[in-house]
Amino acid sequence: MSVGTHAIDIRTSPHIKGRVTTDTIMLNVVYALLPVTAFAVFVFGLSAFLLVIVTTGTCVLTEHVLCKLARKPSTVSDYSAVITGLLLALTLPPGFPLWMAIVGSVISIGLGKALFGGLGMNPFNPALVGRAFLQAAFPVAITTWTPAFWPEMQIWSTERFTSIVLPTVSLPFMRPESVASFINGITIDGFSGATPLSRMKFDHETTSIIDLFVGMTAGSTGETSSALIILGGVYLMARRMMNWRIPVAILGSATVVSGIFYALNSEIYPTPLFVLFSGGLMLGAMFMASDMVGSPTTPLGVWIYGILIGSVTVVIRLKGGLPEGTMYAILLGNACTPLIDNLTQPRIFGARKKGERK
Amino acid sequence: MNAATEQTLPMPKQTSSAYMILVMTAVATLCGLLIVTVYQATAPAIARNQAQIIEESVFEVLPNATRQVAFAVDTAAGAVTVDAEGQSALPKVFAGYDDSGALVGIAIEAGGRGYQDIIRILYSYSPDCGCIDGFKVLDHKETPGLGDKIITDPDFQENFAKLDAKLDPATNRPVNQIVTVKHGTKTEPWQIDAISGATISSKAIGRIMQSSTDEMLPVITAHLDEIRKAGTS
Amino acid sequence: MWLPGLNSRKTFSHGIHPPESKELTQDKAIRRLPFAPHLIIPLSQHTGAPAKPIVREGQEVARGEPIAEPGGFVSVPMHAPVTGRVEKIALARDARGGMSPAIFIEQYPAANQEILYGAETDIDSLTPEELVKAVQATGVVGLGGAAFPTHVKLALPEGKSVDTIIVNGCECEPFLTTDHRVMLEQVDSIFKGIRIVLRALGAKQAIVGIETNKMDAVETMRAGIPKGVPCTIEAIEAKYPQGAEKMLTKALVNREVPSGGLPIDVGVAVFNVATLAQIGELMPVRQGLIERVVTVSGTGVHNPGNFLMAIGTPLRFIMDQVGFKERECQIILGGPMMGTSVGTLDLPVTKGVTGILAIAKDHPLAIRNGKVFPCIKCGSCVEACPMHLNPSELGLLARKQEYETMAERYHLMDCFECGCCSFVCPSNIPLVQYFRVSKAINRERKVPK
Amino acid sequence: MNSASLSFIFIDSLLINNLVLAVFLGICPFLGVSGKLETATRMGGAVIFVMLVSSTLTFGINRLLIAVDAEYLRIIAYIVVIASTVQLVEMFIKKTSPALFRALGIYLPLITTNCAILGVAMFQTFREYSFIQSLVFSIGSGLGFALALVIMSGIREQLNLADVPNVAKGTAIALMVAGILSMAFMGFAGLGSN
Amino acid sequence: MSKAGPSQASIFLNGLWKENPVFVQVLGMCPVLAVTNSVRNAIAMGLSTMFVLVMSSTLVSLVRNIVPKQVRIATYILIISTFVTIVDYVIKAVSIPVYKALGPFIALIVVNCIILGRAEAFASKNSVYRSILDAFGMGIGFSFALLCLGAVREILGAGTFLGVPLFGPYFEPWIIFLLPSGGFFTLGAWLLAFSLWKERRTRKATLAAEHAQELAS
Repeated sequence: MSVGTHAIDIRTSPHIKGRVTTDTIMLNVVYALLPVTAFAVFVFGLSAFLLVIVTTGTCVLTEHVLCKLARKPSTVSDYSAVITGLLLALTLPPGFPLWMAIVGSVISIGLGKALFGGLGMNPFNPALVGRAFLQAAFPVAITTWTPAFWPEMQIWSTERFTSIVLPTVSLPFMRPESVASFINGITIDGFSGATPLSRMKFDHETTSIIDLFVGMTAGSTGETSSALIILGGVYLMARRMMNWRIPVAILGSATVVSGIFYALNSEIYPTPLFVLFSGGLMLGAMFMASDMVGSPTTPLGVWIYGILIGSVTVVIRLKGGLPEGTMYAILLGNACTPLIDNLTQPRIFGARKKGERK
Repeated sequence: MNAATEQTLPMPKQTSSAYMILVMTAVATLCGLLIVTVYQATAPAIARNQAQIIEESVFEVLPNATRQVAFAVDTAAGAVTVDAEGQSALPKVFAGYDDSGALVGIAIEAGGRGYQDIIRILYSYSPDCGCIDGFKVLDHKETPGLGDKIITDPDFQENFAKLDAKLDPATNRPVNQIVTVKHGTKTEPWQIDAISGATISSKAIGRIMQSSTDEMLPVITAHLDEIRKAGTS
Repeated sequence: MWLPGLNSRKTFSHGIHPPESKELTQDKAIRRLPFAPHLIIPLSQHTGAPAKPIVREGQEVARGEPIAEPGGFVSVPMHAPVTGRVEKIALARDARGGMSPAIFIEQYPAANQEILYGAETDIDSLTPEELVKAVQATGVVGLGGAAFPTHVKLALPEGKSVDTIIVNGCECEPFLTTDHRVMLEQVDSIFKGIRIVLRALGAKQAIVGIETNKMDAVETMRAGIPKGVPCTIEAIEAKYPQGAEKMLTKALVNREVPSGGLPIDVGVAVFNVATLAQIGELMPVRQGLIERVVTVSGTGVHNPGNFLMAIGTPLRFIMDQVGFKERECQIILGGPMMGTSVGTLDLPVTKGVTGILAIAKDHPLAIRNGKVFPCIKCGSCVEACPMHLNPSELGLLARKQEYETMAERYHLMDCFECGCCSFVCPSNIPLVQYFRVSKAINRERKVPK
Repeated sequence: MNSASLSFIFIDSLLINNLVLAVFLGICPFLGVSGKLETATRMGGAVIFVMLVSSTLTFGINRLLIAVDAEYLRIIAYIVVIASTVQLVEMFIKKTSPALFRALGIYLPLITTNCAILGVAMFQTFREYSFIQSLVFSIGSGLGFALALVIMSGIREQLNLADVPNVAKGTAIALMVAGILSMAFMGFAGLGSN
Repeated sequence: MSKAGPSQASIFLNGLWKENPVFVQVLGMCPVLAVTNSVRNAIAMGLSTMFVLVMSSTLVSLVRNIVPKQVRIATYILIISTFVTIVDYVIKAVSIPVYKALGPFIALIVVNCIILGRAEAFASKNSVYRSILDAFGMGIGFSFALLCLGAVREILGAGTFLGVPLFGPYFEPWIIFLLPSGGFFTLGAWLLAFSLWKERRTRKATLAAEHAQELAS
């Protein structure tokens, strides 16, 4: 819009601008994710580290290549691809085959974002599109969990940093067993650390809230430690780079709905605290549902969106066939965002109230 | 249909309604003729196919049987009647007999909710050992590669080689409820060892079997003599 | 967030808190700037019809002498700001980048610049109609920046009435401190002005709204309320755009000016403090408006301050006086949020100029030719827009040239270009600029019908 | 005979096996009428209504055909019933409620070629639902169709403002969105099974 | 119709490629998506549709001069549903598993817009021979599209083609392609590929035209 050609610059008002820019927001989200990522590498070892590197790298590379193919300037520098890559890694199980992670990253960026026109245009959270694709495509691999601090909760053992969980290195387009067929004497079946949610769902075993809060459990790479996720979320909220209403609405409604279930039958249903701190709810609420692009822009709409996600998550967890529903709930929330936005357009200043005549 | 389409079309004067009715009748007659012909021509093949499918399944779960008879089980009235024509709307069981006419086992059809949709199964019950000794999934929509392991997983099939379903002679109810347990934790003969990673579908099978045995077995056991007799007649 | 009960300070909802940058000048008392050797008095310094010159080229004029008469009802006369000679009546560059007619006056350096025009009047003896005429004769317009002829506001349209006068002492734009200084230094004139306006409109009370970042002004004004003037001073939250008529009305009397309407539709008239100070000062002596207080500030000047200067003083002269750093700068007439950026220093100060800002390119808030990112629908603009519009959606629509949808479904025409959305937008999207263009296109499209 | 519970049939047809997103019925109107939210809402309403009426009628027709042993006429009978239902519904609404007619009118003829209507009739016959079950099934399916249609139209309205690459514009991007929606609905699988 | 109509070959090829009912006209989406999770089902559906298409086109063309305008559509629907019923029974007689896999979608051939569309747009105005040619073209085009989808979905989704394993025992199938969402994605991807190919061709053509123009000038 600037038409400045003189020594003195001219443009139209306003002439000053807030200092927060999109790339700084994105960069700060990356910062907020770092503690979670670091903890994940500490808990799950080398496999988790490789997973993070591979997804992030692939996402950035895909974004760059697709921009070039579309003959547009590369948008890698806005860090949004980095976030997508990180989030994707954090939602996958540690020890997930790397080739599948690459597939997921390409889907995330290609299908989830570039196809809609890039940053800001995607109706769905790209990382979750990739995640959902992988969940549907490779249901076995994505539900094969590695126990925390393997082997067997030895926190200070270095084994996990020097060796790799086998599925990680399965041959491209092949099942993890393929590796065993090439290297004699290796068996795969060693790990089957069930997540707190699947233990709850299928065996009605609860996990201690402390373990859940700190992250001493099996689960997706980055979802285990609620404490660090909350830390990252609070950092973003404090810097006003996240709409605090979304996590509050999601976690609040999840607490209320699971509280109702718990009150109805405390034998079958877990406590609201368990629901809050287990699985991907915390990570989803803080970092994925609150993704600005896929969430409503209106203040009222944001509450509706959050409550929708929170309650659908709990209903899927407690009444559905799957142990976890956060991903589906958020995708559903994303899908409903345009409708919510449409229905909750704010009443403009000075608009006549209903029934009021001029 | 006539009425339906005429509404939307303008009525030019030149065509008389008699002519239109004539044409429609002619076309309809032609169509009716075609359909009836095809129906007649294919009816035997279809009946054969359908019978074959049931028979094949029954013989699959009762490998020693050479002959089968269908029964309709009325659980409410506690009655079992021969239903060779398949006319009854009641749940069906198929008794299998060997060449000598001795009862080999009873194949029972059951169904219930799986992960994605209804799962329909056929399992065989051996009254002699009071156990389930055969199992086949007839119809399902479980996730390929995951839930459909209930068909492909040999370890899971192994559960049904001899699954305890004894009835308490006093109450005529199953002594132990069939139940699916976590993979690798099966300790009792009435437990089904779940497939690792496909717990949802495994549990569904357990639930279907449990409710079916609960309902059907007491009635069947009560009428075992009639069923045995049908084999020799 | 505004929570009723928790936050008792009066305000409106939404809006932004840009860094105020007022510390540069707020403590500097008003100083008179020397008269420039050459002055340019544009004939259209106000909203409405341009004034008509009543002097010839070469004619000598005395300070305060009328040199142009109103071109209609919505128009005001011009007065000679200095004693000197009319050089020419010709086209001069204006702030919008075009050319418009102006009277060029050469100052007599030897003259003592005394104001010889005017007459003492007992204002209380005038009827409201006479007051309107008298106010028009002073040439006073809205000095807060709008430059809307004040007397028009005093002439009540048929069927409307005003019960409350709102006096705008907010000065919510960053950098500007003229109103602040006026409130500290010209309390008596302000109250004189308030009395005149109250009488002209027959209003029952006046409320002065002053932002909390000027508590000294609140104190001074409170202490200065003369007996018999039904006036209260309210401290209201320092927030941009608190000084917008509609926002201020909402904050002080909790009335919402209807969409497309004026404050008078809810029985309110809004006047800027500086305007009232001028009315209070000029009316009793029946003189014309020839000078005003202007904040000269910004990181591009050596000696920022608040200066009383003759209308028509060229910017170049002012910059010489305060010391222009000659760095790469942006020169803004008015505040940084809604002011006009100018490309030349050969422009005069007009009646509506509240400030002259030179913002150096390296100022942390200056707009760099930064990258424009796509809208990430963060909703910051929605939470900033004081009119409760949805700038995000409007911006997306503007990109796709859906101008009619913008106006029909998203109330484009209610946007008053306060700039909040552009200010907060992290993606650097020039939203206000989009809207300005869209409005213009919609107006053009409507004309042929 | 089918013993499925009514709540299961409802949840199943509405969410788990959503008519459009899992069973692929009514794809044409789903892609064709989902451009605008308002149109989609009205189309959804019209479909729910017609589905309910036609499903009731076809249930009766099927009973009749079975009684007279003429099941081979089922397809012909169903399509005739549906076509006339739509016509009758149109006339009926026109007479009784001009407002409703204005809202639904132009969508009614389109519904004749909506395979969802015939599909629901065929499915309820296939699964041997009872009358009440058929009723619940048709309501669930209709709502499911409307839900998918309305969500889809919301997204597509938003996509009009996005920079979708030219090659993907139109049907291709709509199919991709439908695919993602279909993935999202997979989360409902097994709902209410425990 | 006019005697100087399109040549027979072009009538046939039209449906196969240029006016492909699925990729170009985007018609009959429901069966295209629903029954293409295996090549076998895709072929069965393609053949069934083609049979109904050819037979009904033939009959429609035969009676085109007898049937009055007012009952045209009604007659066509009658004819089409007759042949659909026939297909229904024939498939049931041939193979119950195929019948179960296609399920109600056999009946839904009735409302496949391609069939009524061709009957109305072509067969009702053309000679029997030309109508058959057209129907075959469209039918093969439709089957081809189904096969395209079925092949991708079965190869990726199960690692097999017509049930024959392709990649050895360790292949990890992409199960999503057997699921509904995979159907949407595959069709979307095919459409995308088609329009990419078209775009490239038009770009080449315009480049060539510009080049020719430059040479000429």
